[in-house]
Amino acid sequence: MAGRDLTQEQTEYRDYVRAWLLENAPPPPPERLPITPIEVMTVGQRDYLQTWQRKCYDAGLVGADYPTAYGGQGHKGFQSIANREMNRAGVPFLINIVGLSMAAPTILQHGTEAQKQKFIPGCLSGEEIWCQGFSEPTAGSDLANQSTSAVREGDDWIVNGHKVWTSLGHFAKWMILVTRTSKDHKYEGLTYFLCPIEGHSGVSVRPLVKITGETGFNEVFFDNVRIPDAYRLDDVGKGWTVAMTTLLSERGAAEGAGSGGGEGAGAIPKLIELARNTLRFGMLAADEPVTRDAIVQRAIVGEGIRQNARRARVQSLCSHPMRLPLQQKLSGSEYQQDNARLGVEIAGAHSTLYKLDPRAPHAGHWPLAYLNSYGNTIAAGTNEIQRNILGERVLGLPKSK
Amino acid sequence: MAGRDLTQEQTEYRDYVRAWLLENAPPPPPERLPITPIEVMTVGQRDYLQTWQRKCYDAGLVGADYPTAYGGQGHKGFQSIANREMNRAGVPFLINIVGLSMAAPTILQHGTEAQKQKFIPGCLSGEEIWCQGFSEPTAGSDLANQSTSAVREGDDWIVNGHKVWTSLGHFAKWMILVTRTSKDHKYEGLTYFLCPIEGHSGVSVRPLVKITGETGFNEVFFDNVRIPDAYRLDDVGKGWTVAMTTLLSERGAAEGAGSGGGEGAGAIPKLIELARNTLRFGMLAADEPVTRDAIVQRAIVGEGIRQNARRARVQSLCSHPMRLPLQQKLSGSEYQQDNARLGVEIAGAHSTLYKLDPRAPHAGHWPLAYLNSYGNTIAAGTNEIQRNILGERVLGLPKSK
Amino acid sequence: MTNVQTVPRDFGFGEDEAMLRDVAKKMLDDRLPLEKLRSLVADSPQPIYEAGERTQWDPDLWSEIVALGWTGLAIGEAQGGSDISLAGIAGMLEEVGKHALPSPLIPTLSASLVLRAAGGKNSNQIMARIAAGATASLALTDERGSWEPNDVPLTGTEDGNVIVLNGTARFVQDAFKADILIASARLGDEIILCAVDIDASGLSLDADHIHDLSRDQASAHFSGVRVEADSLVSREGALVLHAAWPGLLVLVSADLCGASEWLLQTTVEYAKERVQFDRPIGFFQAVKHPLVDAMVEIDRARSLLYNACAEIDAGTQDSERAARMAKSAASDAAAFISDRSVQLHGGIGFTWEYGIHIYFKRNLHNQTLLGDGVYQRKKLADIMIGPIGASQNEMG
Amino acid sequence: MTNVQTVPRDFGFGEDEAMLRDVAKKMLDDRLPLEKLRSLVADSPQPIYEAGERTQWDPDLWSEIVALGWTGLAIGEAQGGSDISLAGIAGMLEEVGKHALPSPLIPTLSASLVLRAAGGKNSNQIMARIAAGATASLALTDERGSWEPNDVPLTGTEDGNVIVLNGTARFVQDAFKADILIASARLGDEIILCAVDIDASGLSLDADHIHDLSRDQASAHFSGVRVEADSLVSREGALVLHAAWPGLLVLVSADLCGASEWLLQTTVEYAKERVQFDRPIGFFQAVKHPLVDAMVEIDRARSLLYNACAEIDAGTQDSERAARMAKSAASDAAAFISDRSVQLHGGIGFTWEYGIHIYFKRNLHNQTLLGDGVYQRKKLADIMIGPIGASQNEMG
Repeated sequence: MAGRDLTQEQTEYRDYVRAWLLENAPPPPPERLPITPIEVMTVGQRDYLQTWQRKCYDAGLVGADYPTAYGGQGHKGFQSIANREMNRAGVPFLINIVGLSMAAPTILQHGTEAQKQKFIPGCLSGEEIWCQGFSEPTAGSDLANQSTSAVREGDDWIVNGHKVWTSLGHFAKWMILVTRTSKDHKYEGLTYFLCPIEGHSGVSVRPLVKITGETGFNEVFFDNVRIPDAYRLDDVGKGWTVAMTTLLSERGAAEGAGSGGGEGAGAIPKLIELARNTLRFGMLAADEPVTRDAIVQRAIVGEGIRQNARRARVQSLCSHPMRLPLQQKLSGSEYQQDNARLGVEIAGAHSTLYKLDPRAPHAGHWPLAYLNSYGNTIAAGTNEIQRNILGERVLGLPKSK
Repeated sequence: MAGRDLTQEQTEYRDYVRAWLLENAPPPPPERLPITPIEVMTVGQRDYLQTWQRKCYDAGLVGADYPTAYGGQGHKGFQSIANREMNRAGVPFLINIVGLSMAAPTILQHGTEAQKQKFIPGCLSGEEIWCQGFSEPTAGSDLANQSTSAVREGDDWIVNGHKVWTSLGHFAKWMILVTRTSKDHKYEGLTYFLCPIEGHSGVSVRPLVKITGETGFNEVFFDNVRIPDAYRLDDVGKGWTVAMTTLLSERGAAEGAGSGGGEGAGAIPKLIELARNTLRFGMLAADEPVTRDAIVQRAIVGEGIRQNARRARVQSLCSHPMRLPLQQKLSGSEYQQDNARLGVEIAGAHSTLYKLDPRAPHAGHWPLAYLNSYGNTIAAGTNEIQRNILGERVLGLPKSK
Repeated sequence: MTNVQTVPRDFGFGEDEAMLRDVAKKMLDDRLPLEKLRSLVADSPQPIYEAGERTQWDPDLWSEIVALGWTGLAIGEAQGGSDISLAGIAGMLEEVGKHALPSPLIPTLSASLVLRAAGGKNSNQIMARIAAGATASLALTDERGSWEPNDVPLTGTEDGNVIVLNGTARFVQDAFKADILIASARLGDEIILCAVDIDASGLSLDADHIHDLSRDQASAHFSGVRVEADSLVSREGALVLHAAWPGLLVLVSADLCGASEWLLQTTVEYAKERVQFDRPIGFFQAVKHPLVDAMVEIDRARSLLYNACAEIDAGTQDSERAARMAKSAASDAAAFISDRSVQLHGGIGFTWEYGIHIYFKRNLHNQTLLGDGVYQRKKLADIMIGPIGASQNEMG
Repeated sequence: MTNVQTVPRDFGFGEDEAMLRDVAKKMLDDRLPLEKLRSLVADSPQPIYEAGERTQWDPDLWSEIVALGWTGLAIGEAQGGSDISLAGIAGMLEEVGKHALPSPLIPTLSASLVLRAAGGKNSNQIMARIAAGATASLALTDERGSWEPNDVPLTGTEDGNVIVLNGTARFVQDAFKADILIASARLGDEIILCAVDIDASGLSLDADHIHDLSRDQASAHFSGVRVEADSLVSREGALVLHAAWPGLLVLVSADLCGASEWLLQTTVEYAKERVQFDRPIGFFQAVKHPLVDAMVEIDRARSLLYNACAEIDAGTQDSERAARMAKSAASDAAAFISDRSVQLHGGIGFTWEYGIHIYFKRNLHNQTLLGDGVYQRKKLADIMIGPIGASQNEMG
């Protein structure tokens, strides 16, 4: 279904990417990879994925539309092609998801020339892994309710506080950090920093364990952490505005600097394969009409989400510029959750088995994917918040807060 | 399933009611009866149903647990038996639903001795049909937002305003009426009256047409309507409290003075009959597994609602006295709506046919029942309000208003 | 529309398509505002629901539509049509749905798609008549209301080079507005398609009494209707209908998407104005979130709709899958917003005066037309998973 | 429990039943508060999910439970049991579910119900052992995880009056806590039920690695296990299992109802305390209404549960229908509140430290055990509508 009415140049690029992905398919991972980057746990996984992203970057599959001055290729409309092809090829995902989908676009829009040159190349190559410092114990969905403080001291800022839900924090060199620089205004009291993490004095990262028993996200404590003012992104008091740029980029308003790969794309074929190899109610699940109906329901939603992304680029078929982009996180995360739940139901008694068990279908994918799916329906603004945002920004209904 | 561990007396009463209903099954109605009392449109329907209620009343099937001083039989635990038997027998419903389920219980709790003697007997016999004056154009769900005013003038009150959603208003002799007697307090500014309707000077009743094209509910306009103070129920400013008694009675907290009959009970057999006589996807709908699953889902909900009513009387299995009673209106109305929607789906192309069409399955029941089902999910506090009430009163969550 | 070409990334929805859609919007906004629609089809329930009369429509408005060439949109230029893409037609039909237009437009376009799939001299002549302003409808459904093209309602017998049709076609859409019926009949072991003029001798219409106020529906009784050779559209009816079917699904889906978007926006506006508990009800998440969920469903349905158009326009193998996905999503999205729009309007949404019910009933009718979501998914399962039983061998 | 009597209007849940339930509540509140449960089964994920060890349970607590006589509740007084109604057992098991008690209680009660349905001298002797404190579990499920009693996992062959069992029984619940297995095997064209001591020669257990932290599950390999005549429970296994099945469904449903009510109340408490946007999140209808919907589902499941108990206690024909309705409703209610409790807790609900996941996983396991909602409804359709094909003749 890919590659429609592309320019000559884009068609050549697509063919190049396809060929490259065929020739350069990575070796099997040393250990089972998680389903998404935010579940990367081990150094082995990290090294493998970092090497892979670097390889894609060198081949021009990442940052294709970014200015060459910041380590990109300076093209137009190439990245979405690369993303699609990486998805189709079913290669591993790009590990630096926070850097690519949040940090880079935000820095590109709000950063100084020096900041763009310093930070963006490492985002794209994956050499410098980024994490996000937005959530706090008392400010989960309520982003503006930040209490982590930053106080000016000469050319530096002194940061104290506590961030949670920090995916990739244990591997991150940098964090996009929202702090409170004034208690007088809820929104205008926020300021946005690019904060060193790895080995930075006063920063301690404590891994949190997920309901699956896996690690992958963290608490980060700031104890008189010193950040040079040169790492402040945009003006003091502009933190809320900058954070909105970040969240809109993440929610897919932009195609981002690169994405794709991972298991998401293949959910339906995987469900069908499961159904063809599982007995349910004395027949193959693939022959059981209620199961068939459920699988097709999932497939229709998935195709609808894919076609939304396509329609989002056809202006004359979009009544409101943010109507489709803002749905992406909501629909995508619930789509994955419902797929996994259905897989668990189809697997029946075998869904009780953990990935360690040799009899677990698809190496234990379904129950694990189901449990992990809540990471995506909760993180980066719960889906309840997503519905508020859509109701208020797109439908124009009064604010619920 | 009926008649479990009854007292000797109750068993005899049940047997008597059964026998009576067998011997006294009413003649076929002169015209098609609506599905519920709030849809009674024509004088023919009214006369037929009023005669039937009178007959049941004279036989002791209505008001069985009410004091003899107010026209009842003075028994204990008889009415629920009569209701169950009337349901089982599939006889017509009792037309004076507002009188039986709202007016009588409220007057019994808040009325003076004189009021009880004057008003309750006519509620029970059905000779005096009641309607409800709670909803206003600007106070649908927001009951406390009443603007219909009552001003004291000597021994009378002068009422001006506009009520909507008044089922049976066009046949009613009396209305339970909530008015505003003070603008200073939202809740304490309300007063509750028993207001004459039929032929009363200044009262005009205008039928509203429903989306089905049927009438059955009304607007009622009050133009300097004079009500004697003797018709005020409970103290001035107690209207909110009295109205709550009314709504709780209606929501089934009490078994009421009598109910039952009508089509509600037989929804599942009717769906199965439809499925056995409808081809769907080249096979009988009754053989189509997705349809079978859907019908059984409905049946489980229906049985669950019935068993809730049973469990509500077993105190040691109820954590909160209002937990089950307050669910009745929410669950019941959505149960009927979902049943009707499923019937429409099963009927397929034939669901396009209106009751006038000889080829319409079940004389056009399903699409008509579906459209009318919104009357019950909207009236007497929309189901959104029901969920607030349950969340706040039973679960103790903070008020949403 | 039948020769394979690459599927355009933008669904083939370009400037011409946008212009057609915008013209349709402006024209229907002017000529059929809600007030007009209500007085036209829902002035009083009595004539329709008690006296059993057919609902009104606006022949003058229809003449303008014909003059604008909408009836020829799906017809080749050689036959006097404008041969626009299905994507363009869908855009126009979304506006038709938004205005709940009572008209024979969709049945006529449906007939055109069948004739176009049939091709040949006879079909071209009939298409030329349609392009010139004749209206048409399909008579393909039997009493069971089966949506399988092979369950034909009529039987044919040959009498020289005349074919004689007998039987009754049910659920014929807007039959009383049609000049020509395209009927399917079994002739021996063939399925044939014939064009029959509505005034042909032996053909009589019997109006259905229906809920939907924005169309008519009828049973068409054929008793010894004689079809001349030049009215025989195809002797390969099964193939033709299979080829045309995705297009038929798309036409109804487009109407559903349009009507559903109207219900969404109308309910959103009401939620901004209606005040309860001292706030506009849209403040409450019990109102806001269902409306968001409805928007999400409608958007997926619209995207699937234009994808289906693009696949059909390109004549790809994927057309049926894409079209059934669109109809399934559009039917379910319509069911949900129809339900929420009555519920969230509260008392007023339940009244006849307020126009919501016109759209509610039009959607309810279109949801079942050509098969509801469950039916489409059953067909999709056969395509995507394989027929029941096909997987047996894979069980290791 | 087998002789038919009238079904009490109060489900037979009287003072004795209430007292048993209250004792269970108090005892488990004292001995297994959430803190204790977490340190017991979820101190660290490493041993279970990486080293593959079995989860811990509390044998001391179990001794107290045995001392309280819970293992003999379903056993007749002649065998030293207390022969309480299933309604009473369900009340106690709701408390067990609310505390996610890791123990062989439900498997042991399940075995008792099967033995009781079998009756006879051998069964009575085994029930006497159970009433005296022996634990048991059922070995009835094959590798496919079929919940049809006739799909037996083992084969038997006769050797004199000894029966030799071979094969592997899968998904044996809390096998590592059981002293006795009640296994089903095919012997010629009979289905037999045998009692096998866990240390019988030729019997070996293989632990499953499972998500649920509050139980163990195993494959039981039978290679030439010799069953003496006095351990043959029944030669009419199909009949016995059919008779016992509704009771087995009820036991799991009661646990589901209890665990789901715990999740509801825990999430409600969190929603009252957790402040976002300057309000407790329970203020927001996006939190409040799903919790209400969960309550409504749980209440219907509970009512269906006690109805099923009453029907089974009275030995009515309606037992299977009532029990499958209860399991379907309880499984679906559990799925919904498990989902909402993690979602509405937000970040913290996704963490290992916060106990929610223990209940989530226990529910997920119980939802599928003996068949999920879809499966129960499939069986119910056969009962209520008739087998597929049975309606053909009714088509006019």
